Amino acid sequence: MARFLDSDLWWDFKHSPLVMTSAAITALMFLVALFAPQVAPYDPFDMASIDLLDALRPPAWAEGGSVAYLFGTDDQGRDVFSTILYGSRISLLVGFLSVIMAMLIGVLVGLIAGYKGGWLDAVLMRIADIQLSFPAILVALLIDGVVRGILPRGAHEELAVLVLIVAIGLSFWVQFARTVRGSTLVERTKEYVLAAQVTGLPDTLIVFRHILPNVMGPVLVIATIQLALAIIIEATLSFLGVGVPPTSPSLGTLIRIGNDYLFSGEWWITVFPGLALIVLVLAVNFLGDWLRDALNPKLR
Amino acid sequence: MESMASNMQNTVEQNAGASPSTPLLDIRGLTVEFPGRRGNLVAARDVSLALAKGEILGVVGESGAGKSTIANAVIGLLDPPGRMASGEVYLAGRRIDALRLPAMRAIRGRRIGMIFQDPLTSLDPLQTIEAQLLETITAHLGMTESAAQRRAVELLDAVGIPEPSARIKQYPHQFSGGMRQRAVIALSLCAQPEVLLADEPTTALDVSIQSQILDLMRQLVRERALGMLIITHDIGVISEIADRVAVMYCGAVVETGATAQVLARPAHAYTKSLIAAIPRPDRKTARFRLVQQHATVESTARRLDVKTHWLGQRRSFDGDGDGDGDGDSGVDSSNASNAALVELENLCMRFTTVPSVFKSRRRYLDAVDDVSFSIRRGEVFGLVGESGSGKSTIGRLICGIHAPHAGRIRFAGVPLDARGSRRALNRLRRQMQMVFQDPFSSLNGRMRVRDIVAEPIRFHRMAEGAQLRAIVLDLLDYVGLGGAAAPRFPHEFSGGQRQRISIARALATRPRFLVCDEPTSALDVSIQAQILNLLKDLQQELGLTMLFISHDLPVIRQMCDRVGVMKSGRLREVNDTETLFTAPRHEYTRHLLDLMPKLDILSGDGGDGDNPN
Amino acid sequence: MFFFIARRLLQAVGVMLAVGLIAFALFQFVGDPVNNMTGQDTSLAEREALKEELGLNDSVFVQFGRFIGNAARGNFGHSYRQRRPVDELIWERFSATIELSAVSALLALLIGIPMGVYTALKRHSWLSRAFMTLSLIGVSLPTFLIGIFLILIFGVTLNWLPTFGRGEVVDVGGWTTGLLTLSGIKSLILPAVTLAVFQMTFIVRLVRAEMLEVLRADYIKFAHARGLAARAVNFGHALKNTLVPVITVIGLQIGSIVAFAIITESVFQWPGMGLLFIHAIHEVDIPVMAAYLMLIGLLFVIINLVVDILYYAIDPRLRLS
Amino acid sequence: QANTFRFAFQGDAQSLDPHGLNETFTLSLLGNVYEGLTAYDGDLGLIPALATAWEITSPTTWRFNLRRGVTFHNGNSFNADDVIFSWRRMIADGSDQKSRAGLISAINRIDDYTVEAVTDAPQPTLAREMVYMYVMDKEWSEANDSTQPASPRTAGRENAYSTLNANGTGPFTVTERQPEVKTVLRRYDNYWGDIDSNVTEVIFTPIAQAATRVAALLSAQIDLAYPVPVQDWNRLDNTAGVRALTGPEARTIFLGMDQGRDELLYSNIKGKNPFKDMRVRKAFAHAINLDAIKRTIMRGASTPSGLLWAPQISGYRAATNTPYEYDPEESKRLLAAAGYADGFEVTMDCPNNRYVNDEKICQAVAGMLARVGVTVDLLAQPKSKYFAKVLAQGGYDTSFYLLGWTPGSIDVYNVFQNLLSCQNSEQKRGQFNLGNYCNSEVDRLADGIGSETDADARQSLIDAATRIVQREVGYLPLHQQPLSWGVRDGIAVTQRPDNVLDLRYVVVE
Ligand SMILES: Nc1ncnc2c1ncn2[C@@H]1O[C@H](COP(=O)(O)OP(=O)(O)OP(=O)(O)O)[C@@H](O)[C@H]1O
Ligand SMILES: Nc1ncnc2c1ncn2[C@@H]1O[C@H](COP(=O)(O)OP(=O)(O)OP(=O)(O)O)[C@@H](O)[C@H]1O
Ligand SMILES: [Mg+2]
Ligand SMILES: [Mg+2]
Repeated sequence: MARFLDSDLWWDFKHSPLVMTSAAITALMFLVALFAPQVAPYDPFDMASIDLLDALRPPAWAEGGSVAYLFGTDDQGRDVFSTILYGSRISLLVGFLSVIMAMLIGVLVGLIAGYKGGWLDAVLMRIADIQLSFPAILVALLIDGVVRGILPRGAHEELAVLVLIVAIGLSFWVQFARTVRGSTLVERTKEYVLAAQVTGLPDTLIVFRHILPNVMGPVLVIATIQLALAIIIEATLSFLGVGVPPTSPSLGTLIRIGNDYLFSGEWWITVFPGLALIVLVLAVNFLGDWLRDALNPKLR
Repeated sequence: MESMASNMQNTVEQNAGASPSTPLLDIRGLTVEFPGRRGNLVAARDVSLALAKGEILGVVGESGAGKSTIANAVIGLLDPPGRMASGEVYLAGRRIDALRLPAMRAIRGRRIGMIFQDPLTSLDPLQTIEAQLLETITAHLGMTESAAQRRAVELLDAVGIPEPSARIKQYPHQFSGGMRQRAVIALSLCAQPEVLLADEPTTALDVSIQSQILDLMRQLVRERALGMLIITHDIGVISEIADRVAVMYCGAVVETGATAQVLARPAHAYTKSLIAAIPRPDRKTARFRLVQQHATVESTARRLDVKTHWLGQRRSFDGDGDGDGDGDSGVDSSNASNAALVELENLCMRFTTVPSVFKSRRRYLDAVDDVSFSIRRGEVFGLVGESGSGKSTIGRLICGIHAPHAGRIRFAGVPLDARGSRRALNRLRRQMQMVFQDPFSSLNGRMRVRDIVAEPIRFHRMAEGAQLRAIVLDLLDYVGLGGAAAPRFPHEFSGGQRQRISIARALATRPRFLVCDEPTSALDVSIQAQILNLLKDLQQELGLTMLFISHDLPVIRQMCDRVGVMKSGRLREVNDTETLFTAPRHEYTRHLLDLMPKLDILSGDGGDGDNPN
Repeated sequence: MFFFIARRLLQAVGVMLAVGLIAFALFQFVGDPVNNMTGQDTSLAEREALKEELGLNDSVFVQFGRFIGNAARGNFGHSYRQRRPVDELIWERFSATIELSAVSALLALLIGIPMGVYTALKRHSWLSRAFMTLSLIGVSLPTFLIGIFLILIFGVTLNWLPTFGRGEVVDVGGWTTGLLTLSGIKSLILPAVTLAVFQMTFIVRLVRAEMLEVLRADYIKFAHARGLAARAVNFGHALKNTLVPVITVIGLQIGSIVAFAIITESVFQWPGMGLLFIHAIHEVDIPVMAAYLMLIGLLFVIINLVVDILYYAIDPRLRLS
Repeated sequence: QANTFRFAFQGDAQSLDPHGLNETFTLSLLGNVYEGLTAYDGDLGLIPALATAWEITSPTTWRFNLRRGVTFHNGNSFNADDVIFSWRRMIADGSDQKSRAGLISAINRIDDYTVEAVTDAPQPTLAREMVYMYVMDKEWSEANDSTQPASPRTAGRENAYSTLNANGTGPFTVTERQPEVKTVLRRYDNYWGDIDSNVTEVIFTPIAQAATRVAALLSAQIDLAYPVPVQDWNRLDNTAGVRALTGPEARTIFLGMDQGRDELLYSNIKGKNPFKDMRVRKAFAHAINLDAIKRTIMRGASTPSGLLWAPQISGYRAATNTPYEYDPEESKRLLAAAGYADGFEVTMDCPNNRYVNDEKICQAVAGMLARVGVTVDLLAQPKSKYFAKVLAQGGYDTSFYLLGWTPGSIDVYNVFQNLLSCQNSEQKRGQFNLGNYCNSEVDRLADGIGSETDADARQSLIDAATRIVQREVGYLPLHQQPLSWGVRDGIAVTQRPDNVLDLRYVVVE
């Protein structure tokens, strides 16, 4: 910890108000999403607490608004503020878990391919190439489509979040795999690895204890940037109607629903979730961007 | 990159008409700073240097002394955030450090040529040599296309590139390293500059190419009456080429003078220690002499009583039972001292350089080709040879990093191959260790020093808990680092200190055979001397057998009992060190010895110094 | 050169086979096609006959071989939903998507590369800071939101540009194009901009990052040391070297433009393959999904081949051996 | 001069085959190209089309005099053979018009321009059913290998000509057909009739996203869009050059419950079917606040209903139209009495692109039921998947669903036959009675309604049956949804209560 506080990274961080703001926003949105049930004034997933008669209230400060509903209510009488909190929760959940999944797969594949080399490397990297030719959104759509076909009718909706995580995760692993493989190829020939080999350490130990910590830097950068992308993709899929169902809406679903009210004057149904999405993604992107520059010694 | 041009406005045109006595290049009180978050780093402090027409001025000093910084400042290409804090630079009497960018551009290349260190990366890989030459020539000399073309070919010819008119159409990657360095020289000379700044122009090159390049530069300076500033940390290069020499230490010039005088009678303490630390190619010395003030680390080393300490305990590796069995201590004496510990028989190693599904399209490289020799117990066996001759590969084969393609390796009489049980192999493996060349990459930056040292012990279950901790601290003490190093991370240490950590790690398994693969080639001479001393002491104290790999003949001479000479994967000659140096048999050996800088002018007290301990 | 191209082609075939396998697996995973083809009153015997006729009783390998064989001839069977040959369906939509993607790609490249170069060269100017901030916002905005807001502003509020469809198209030798009519071009603007924004900001950032790396290279420093003009260094040396790594990524990026067109097409009701595909997903129309997949695969392979050849043309290091 | 009329709908006609799919929009678009023997005018009044006159010659025999001098778009002339051929085609495999055509047991050719339709039982509304029994050209169909209906649902192996080509007798011909992209119709110059429309070319584009559709209308790229979201009416009316065209639709939206199975397919209650308990159905009825749905989701534009048919439907009587009262306390009491004091879980199937705000209604219903303790899992899907699941071809795979119904014949018998009779696939009855609400008394009364020709007697049969269904809570009627079109000024259209856009009435200024 002391080492961290003393590091250039931390110094850099402290001297960039923009980055600190982004970090604060990200942290805030995370916390708020995490503690949505505690923070949100209402539970939008609890059908019993929603009253249709409260529907379409404008934001608190607008005419006809009520302080009970800060950002107004949607067509079902759900508090927009609460739905945003719960929606971010789902967006972040999907984003996080899918990136972690992609990271696990990618790092593992990258380490194996880079360390073992040979035909295994060739095969894994060809698979990665093929995967890379199918952009995330397409892979996610396809997996979603296939799952719709395989799962019994109705089950899909329940598993929607899981399907999204798997779909996005599966489409993201390549970035990690390629980067890790690249770094592993470099690390593998470094003498500390040779030293470990001379000591007689088994490969698994070398890979996980020695190489892995040394290739994690870029992985973290990618993870941040992918997180932002995953959140967008989840929103996009939900917008296209193949994401999470509207009864437990994510930010994307909220925007899709609100979209129907764009012309009728109930702008708050779509604008606030839209802003929340943009602010969240922007903050995460800012962090990732900064981290990438900060961790790249050549850019100093 | 042009930071310096902007922060100095006073373009004073003093000394307009340069008198014959004014130096060609005059650096006065130059101070360069790198502002960083931990304050200003002063890379050059009040440096004054003068260079005359037709003169070669050598700048020496250890790594980080500020040598490159000076050259970069002269030409106005300090890396950001570097800036000239004070000082003036005059070219033929005219001040140039405050020039605006366009004026500076007119000087760069045209009046001051610059050669950067690495010939492999100084050329744009996407353009032909011709294109790069032509654009420089036309930019400065305003020649017609065809005239410039002619000149370009002439230049290549002048720097000794064969068939220049054909070669000029080629891309950099089609040139060898030496040819690329020549092309870089041609590029820096193509606009006929008056001053040439050469920043370590030969470090990446082979000894034989190095001597050719140095010859070339000397010849060019004489012919064209250039003034040349050559930066290096290689005293050998200086002694061969420089008329005068400036010694830098910590950003300041500590001594200037004629080469012969500085090398033979160094005045400043740093220069003295530097010169004392240079391995003597001409005779063998017991230890390197270290000037006290620059060798503080050495004195902190705690001598352990290896007879009683864990490190020396139970060091019996012979016999059939488990290696840790009998409590026989110290140097193993059971066998005759001239019995072989390591034997290589017809060892071959072939790498696939171009993999392909089709056998016919695959390309191979025989890195080690039918090599046989043996290393006796307790002896230091040296392996020399030019870069790429297969030295490291042999070391790695013995340590099991590569599996040989053919031939066999015997260790203490036991063949090392996959046929043996894993356990048995492991036991043998524990008895050998390796110290690597690059102290920066040979330690895992994410592990604390104590874990790095403890890992082999822990893995082989040789000790644990409190005992392990004590052993690690002892080892660190023993290599002269002290226990305070234990909880720190490698990046907090200097190159020499890191190499000590590497050695401690290698000792951790109580090996009896140590492969040292160019353990000091990345270090400055003074630190090199410390490490070599340490290795020598350890070897004697622990009775280690050593394979010492280097391409540096003087170092080999100081370290080894016997030497093998390698060239292109083959072993050309094996002999006692003294015999080899005094009466080489193989022609290639003779060639190598010829290229070795003579350093005859070195001060006399660099010889058999008294041991500080 | 010959070997180079031949090897690439071989790889391309390999990739297509792999993609084919995935497409084929779709059919295997997603239920019995017979169920999708017959009504509920089709008798068991009829189903069996149909199965036999479709070759569904053959071994998986035979079926895969047949699938690949058919696919190679552009035959992907019939859409479960529209009851028409898939190749016909896709072909109808092909030109719409390709024109949209091509224009977007061009926009993204023509704006993105210069902006990237500028921000790398003038790293600290306020304009490049502005560009970088904009580009960050660009990558953070979901495409569909951009589309919606463009429609609101330029379609509904200002009423300048059409908000849906492709406008008038003309048929030029079997290829329908909207580029030759005024309404076609006007219709193209909003979707193309929407689609280009993300890619453009991506390219800006990519070019900038690579250029910064290159600007730090020794040969750039050496070029400065030779006293070359700034323009010669920045464009003659730095930019060209920047493009080498950038080309691959841009190639991949162009491939993904076609995929991202799905979103744009559904926001703007653009009658392209993406719209077809998203409908197919909604309705689990496997033949269309499979064909689209293969098509994207093919597109990728072609783009890659072009990129490789470009690479070959730009980078002399590859020409050896 | 050339008058082009552009309009957009949320989906496309699924096929150009007139017998392939019995779906309102498909039939409505094709109604401009194909014609039946009879037709509706703008107020759903029955008028002659390909038949000039008809009479009931015996309770089970209808005689139709066919129009002379009518030519199909390809020039072939129309006669009795085409009528018989088309009817045969409608009862063939793959036809989705079987329930209409199946009412007829034979059509006899009297002469070239006279046919006689024979039914098994008296069918007083047969002439109305004829509206959507479109007539195809026998020769054209035979020449193009299209004698069998090509149904998009039973996706086939080869391309059927009739799905992409049309040859009717209607006022418009299809000149360009790009499924899901664009369909262009052109005025048929040799049309037999005299129509209001001055439109020479019609360009139809499906636009799926409501916002895009409305934007297209607002920015004057199209002349008519439907449906427009009810919440956008204000916006349309306040925008110069466009207006919202609204009115009550003859479609009733209702909820149905599976009362047939002994155990619900999608519920946590095992071993019994809560919906078989009348108290549970009643509890549901009292839990739903129709006024709230009307006010918020439908923006006041729906007509809450206690009946499964709308006022426009013949057989409607206002006195019987009493919606269930909103009384959540009563609802909870009933549930407790039925043994579900803690409620239960059930999955609700819902289309999300078929009816006005369909998914939102379902969500609201789910919310209201949640307040009395019933947990509803909502499964909202696009209509094609939804129908494939809940309709007969999906095996009535549902426990609780939302459906909308407009009797094609604009007669209440159609409702009895399809929704209120026990399921009986042989007699083609109760085919859309997805929850199999079944009461033999209602069935008997329905038979009477079908055959009784005296209006008063028939009405009392209807009332009697209505009372039974209402008492037993066989269905949960919600409302009649509004017609919601957006039209540019200068376009005169007639908005038919069955949400059909009949191009015959479109006049461009
Ligand atoms: N861009 C930079 N930013 C910060 N500090 C720098 C930079 N470049 C050089 N320095 C510092 O300036 C000092 C002098 O560096 P310089 O490169 O001149 O040394 P040198 O004598 O050429 O060493 P070497 O023999 O390793 O090339 C070093 O301490 C170095 O860390
Ligand atoms: N893993 C490998 N794969 C392919 N070629 C290799 C590999 N390791 C070494 N080589 C090649 O084998 C040859 C001998 O290499 P080696 O490292 O043993 O030389 P060296 O004598 O130690 O040279 P140096 O003094 O530069 O360290 C070189 O040409 C090298 O390129
Ligand atoms: Mg240097
Ligand atoms: Mg080596």
